[in-house]
Amino acid sequence: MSALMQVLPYLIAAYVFLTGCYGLATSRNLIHAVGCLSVCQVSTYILLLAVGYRSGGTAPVFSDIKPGTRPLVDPVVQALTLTDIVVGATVTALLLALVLQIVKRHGTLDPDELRELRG
Amino acid sequence: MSDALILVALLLVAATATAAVAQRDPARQALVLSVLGVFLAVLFTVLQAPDVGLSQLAVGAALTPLLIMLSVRKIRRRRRDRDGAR
Amino acid sequence: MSRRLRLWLLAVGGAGLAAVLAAACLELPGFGGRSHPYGTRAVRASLARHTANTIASVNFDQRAYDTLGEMSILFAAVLGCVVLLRQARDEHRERPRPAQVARPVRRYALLVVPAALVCGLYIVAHGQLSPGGGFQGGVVAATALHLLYLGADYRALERVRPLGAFEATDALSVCAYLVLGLAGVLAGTAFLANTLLPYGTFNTLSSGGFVPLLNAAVGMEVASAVVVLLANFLDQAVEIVEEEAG
Amino acid sequence: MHHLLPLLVAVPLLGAALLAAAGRRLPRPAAELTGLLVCAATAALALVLLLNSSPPVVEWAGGWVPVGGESVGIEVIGDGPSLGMATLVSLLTLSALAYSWRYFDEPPRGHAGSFPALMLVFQGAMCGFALAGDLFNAFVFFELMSVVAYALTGFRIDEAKAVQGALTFGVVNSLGAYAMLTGIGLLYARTGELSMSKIGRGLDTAAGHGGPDALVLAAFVLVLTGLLVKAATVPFHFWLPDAHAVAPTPVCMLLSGVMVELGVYGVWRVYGTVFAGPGGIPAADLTRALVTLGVLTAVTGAVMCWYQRHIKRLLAFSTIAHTGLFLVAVGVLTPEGDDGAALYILGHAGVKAALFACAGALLDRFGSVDEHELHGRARELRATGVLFAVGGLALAGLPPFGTGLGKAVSEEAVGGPLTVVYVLASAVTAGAVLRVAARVFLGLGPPPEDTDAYETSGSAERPETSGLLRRVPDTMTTVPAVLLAAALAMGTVPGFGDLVARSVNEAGSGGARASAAWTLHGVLLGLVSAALAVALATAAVTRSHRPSAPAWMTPLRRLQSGHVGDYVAWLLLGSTLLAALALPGVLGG
Repeated sequence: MSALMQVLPYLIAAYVFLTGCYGLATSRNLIHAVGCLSVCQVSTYILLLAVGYRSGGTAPVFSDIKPGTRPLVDPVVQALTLTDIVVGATVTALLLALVLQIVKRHGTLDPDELRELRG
Repeated sequence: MSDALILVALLLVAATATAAVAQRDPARQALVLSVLGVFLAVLFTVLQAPDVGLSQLAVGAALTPLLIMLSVRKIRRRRRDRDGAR
Repeated sequence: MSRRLRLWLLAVGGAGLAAVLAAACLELPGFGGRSHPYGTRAVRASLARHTANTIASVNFDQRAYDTLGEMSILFAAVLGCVVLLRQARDEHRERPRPAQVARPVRRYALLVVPAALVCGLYIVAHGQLSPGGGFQGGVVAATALHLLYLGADYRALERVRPLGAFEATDALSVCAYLVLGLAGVLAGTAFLANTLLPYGTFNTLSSGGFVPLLNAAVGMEVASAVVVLLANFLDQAVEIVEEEAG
Repeated sequence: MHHLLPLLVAVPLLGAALLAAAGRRLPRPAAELTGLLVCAATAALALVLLLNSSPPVVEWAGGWVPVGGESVGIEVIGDGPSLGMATLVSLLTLSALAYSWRYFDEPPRGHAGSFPALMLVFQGAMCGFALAGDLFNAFVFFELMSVVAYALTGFRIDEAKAVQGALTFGVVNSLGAYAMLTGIGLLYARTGELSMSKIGRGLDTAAGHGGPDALVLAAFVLVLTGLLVKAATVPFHFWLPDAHAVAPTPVCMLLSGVMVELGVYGVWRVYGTVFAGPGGIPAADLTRALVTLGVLTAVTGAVMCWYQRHIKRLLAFSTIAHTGLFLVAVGVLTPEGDDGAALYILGHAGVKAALFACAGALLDRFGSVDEHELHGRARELRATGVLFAVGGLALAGLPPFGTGLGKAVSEEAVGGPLTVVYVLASAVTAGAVLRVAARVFLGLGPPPEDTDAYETSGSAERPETSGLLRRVPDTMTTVPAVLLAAALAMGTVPGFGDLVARSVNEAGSGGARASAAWTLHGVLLGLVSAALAVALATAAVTRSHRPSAPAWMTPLRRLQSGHVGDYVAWLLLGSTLLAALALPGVLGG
């Protein structure tokens, strides 16, 4: 395996996180911002699964392979990522619900135009 | 072989994630996020995580974009009602 | 704060964090490494309890307490969305007009809905054997139901979707999960201990002790939670209308 | 006994699920009564477990007791601090529920049970976080408490400010949580473990004799970013005033009284278990990071607090200032510091919740929480006024309140010039509270004039009850009175301080023992703070013109812009700052 491939998945996870943050900070539309937040979260999936990967490994599901015959990838990170995905979807739903109420009460989606709380 | 697949999937994910951030229109962003969900599902499958791939497909490619689309629709309808009333 | 200043802050903060993250990535054990102590133990524990899908074993047996938290997150978010998307003081509901749907679309949807529902149930039921489980199957089943919106119209969907029943199911599945967990405490072992039922034959539907039961509870919870969630957003998009601002 | 630990999470969740299931049929009093009973039962259980927590117990969820030192299960910790936090959470939730007894206007139609249900989930989540001995489990409960808190903050969807504050809260805290998860991923990559103690040992083994490297630093920064966002440390603090000022009052009591403090507790727990070893972050670096950020937080919070007119926002900033003080006490890494922080957190929870409760009474009686608008209008609310003023004095650390004891022990622990920060921060925040008390409840001084400053006013707020109250119900004065009495008891009951100190030191601090009792020094400093607070309030009230913020304040105020993009940028900058502060140890190692 090339030296680049040894770190590339991690670097991509970091890149995705920072890209999401950039989008979040510069967003002009709150729905877009919520989308960017879910991009940030994608980076955690990539990182976790990359950490648990094993070259030449297979999924630890024994319905069609015999235990002990093949190297296995780490099942724990997969379980963590599953949890993470559900968390992400629920947070997105809740934040979108809040965005809908913001539009109703403030009449705008642009964070630059929300001027109720400051100072 | 599998390394090459992983590499391709990773690059696709990175590119789509960038596109999802760069696409400032929420409705289109929802579509890009949906594509991102599919690529992630592919990546997870080649990383030997079919469980995660499946749920990413269900949640990331379908549910989340659907919620975003519904929110966009609500807001558009609201604007239309407002404009119509004026 | 001005846009320029924010960009500067972002650039400094982002660059710093990027440097920290990049340095950390270089120190990480190489991608595809062999050492996964927890993972190896988890596989052993899963096999000892006759659960073919190790991920299901981690989710519903070894780290079932995490899954309780995750379920509660979903439950709380649904409750939160119901509260946040309730009809406000200055809103009313408008019945949507019956929609005309092209016949091919209708036929396609009516064909796909049952198939997708069965598919979802299958994924739930085989959670401890093959990839899939309560989460994935639940989401598939719930999303499938909403194809009806495409195929028929919103009213048809509302008829097959008694929201109160789904909300109650959502809450009761959480109860079921908790009661299964408390059974362990009452039996004198630990909370969420998977020691009360026989572990069954490896690679069959009833293997794994509590795993299929917890998996089913999560499946029901996720399915009804997603239905309620989508219903609330659909209500906003279709039915709830603000009164004209005075 | 230790098998009962997870019940602190399970019982409230079960209550919440039952309430949600029956919510459509249940009449409102029944739903609220159920909520109260479940909450009280959990509180009783927490108290019983707390009294049996010496020596500390550990429970493995799922019965996965370690075999040969290794387990696949989740560790649940039942020691003094964790159960103490769980008890505090439960008692405060109980008082918040009692305060809100039949008090909100319309519960969502057909969902009478949803408010108590959400409060119960919140309680369960905070207990779960306090008890977590597994890093990923801590993340799960961290998210659970955040998710409930967003929903509760935005509960009053008719309020423009409420939904905006809730969204800001949601975005910033979620981002912090993802940073924390990234850190957990890095730690898992290095050690292959999730239990905090095993990660700590794994880091030490991996480091050998080399000390920490960039990975440890990054993991430390990311995990702490998540926790410090929760603890509202400068520059991660911006979400807090926006959220706490707009949340319903009973929710504010919990957010300010205990949720923010759980962030500080998390820092203490994670550092002590994961990063304290030779492979972690050296003590000097942690002290530098936490003391710097803590002092910055205390000063910013105090200054911003002084120049607020929105009473709930003022209280929110005072929470920020006090969190900074807790962080400094934890940061000096001495047993005395831990004891001081623990006592201070306990006392502060009672006092701050009582102050928010009084502010809520103002809101529901007058439909305003604006210091200027309410000038002299609340003379009739004598009981509330007295409670508010007493709360202000307690906030200053007046002996013999529990806050005073905590402050005295912390000051003893940090010593030197940092004592000045304690005295000033508590005096300024308390001075602001007393100034409000004098103006609003006594009508002292000339009415302040409005200027078009860059600020949030608290006028024209919608009361949380259906319509304005004619008189303040008894629950809304009893609850703050009981809370203040509890804060007083913490400082006066002999041996309480030592009890807390013993249970804190048993859990951490490497077995060292310290005593926590009143000293002459501490009493004097407490009196100085209280006197200073009274003097500041008097000066502010008697000055003829409005104490408009000086010019140097304007930039500081403008930072608090309410713009979520700004806050995200600050979050990134904050984690960079944290990395820079902790860097020397890594370079030296």
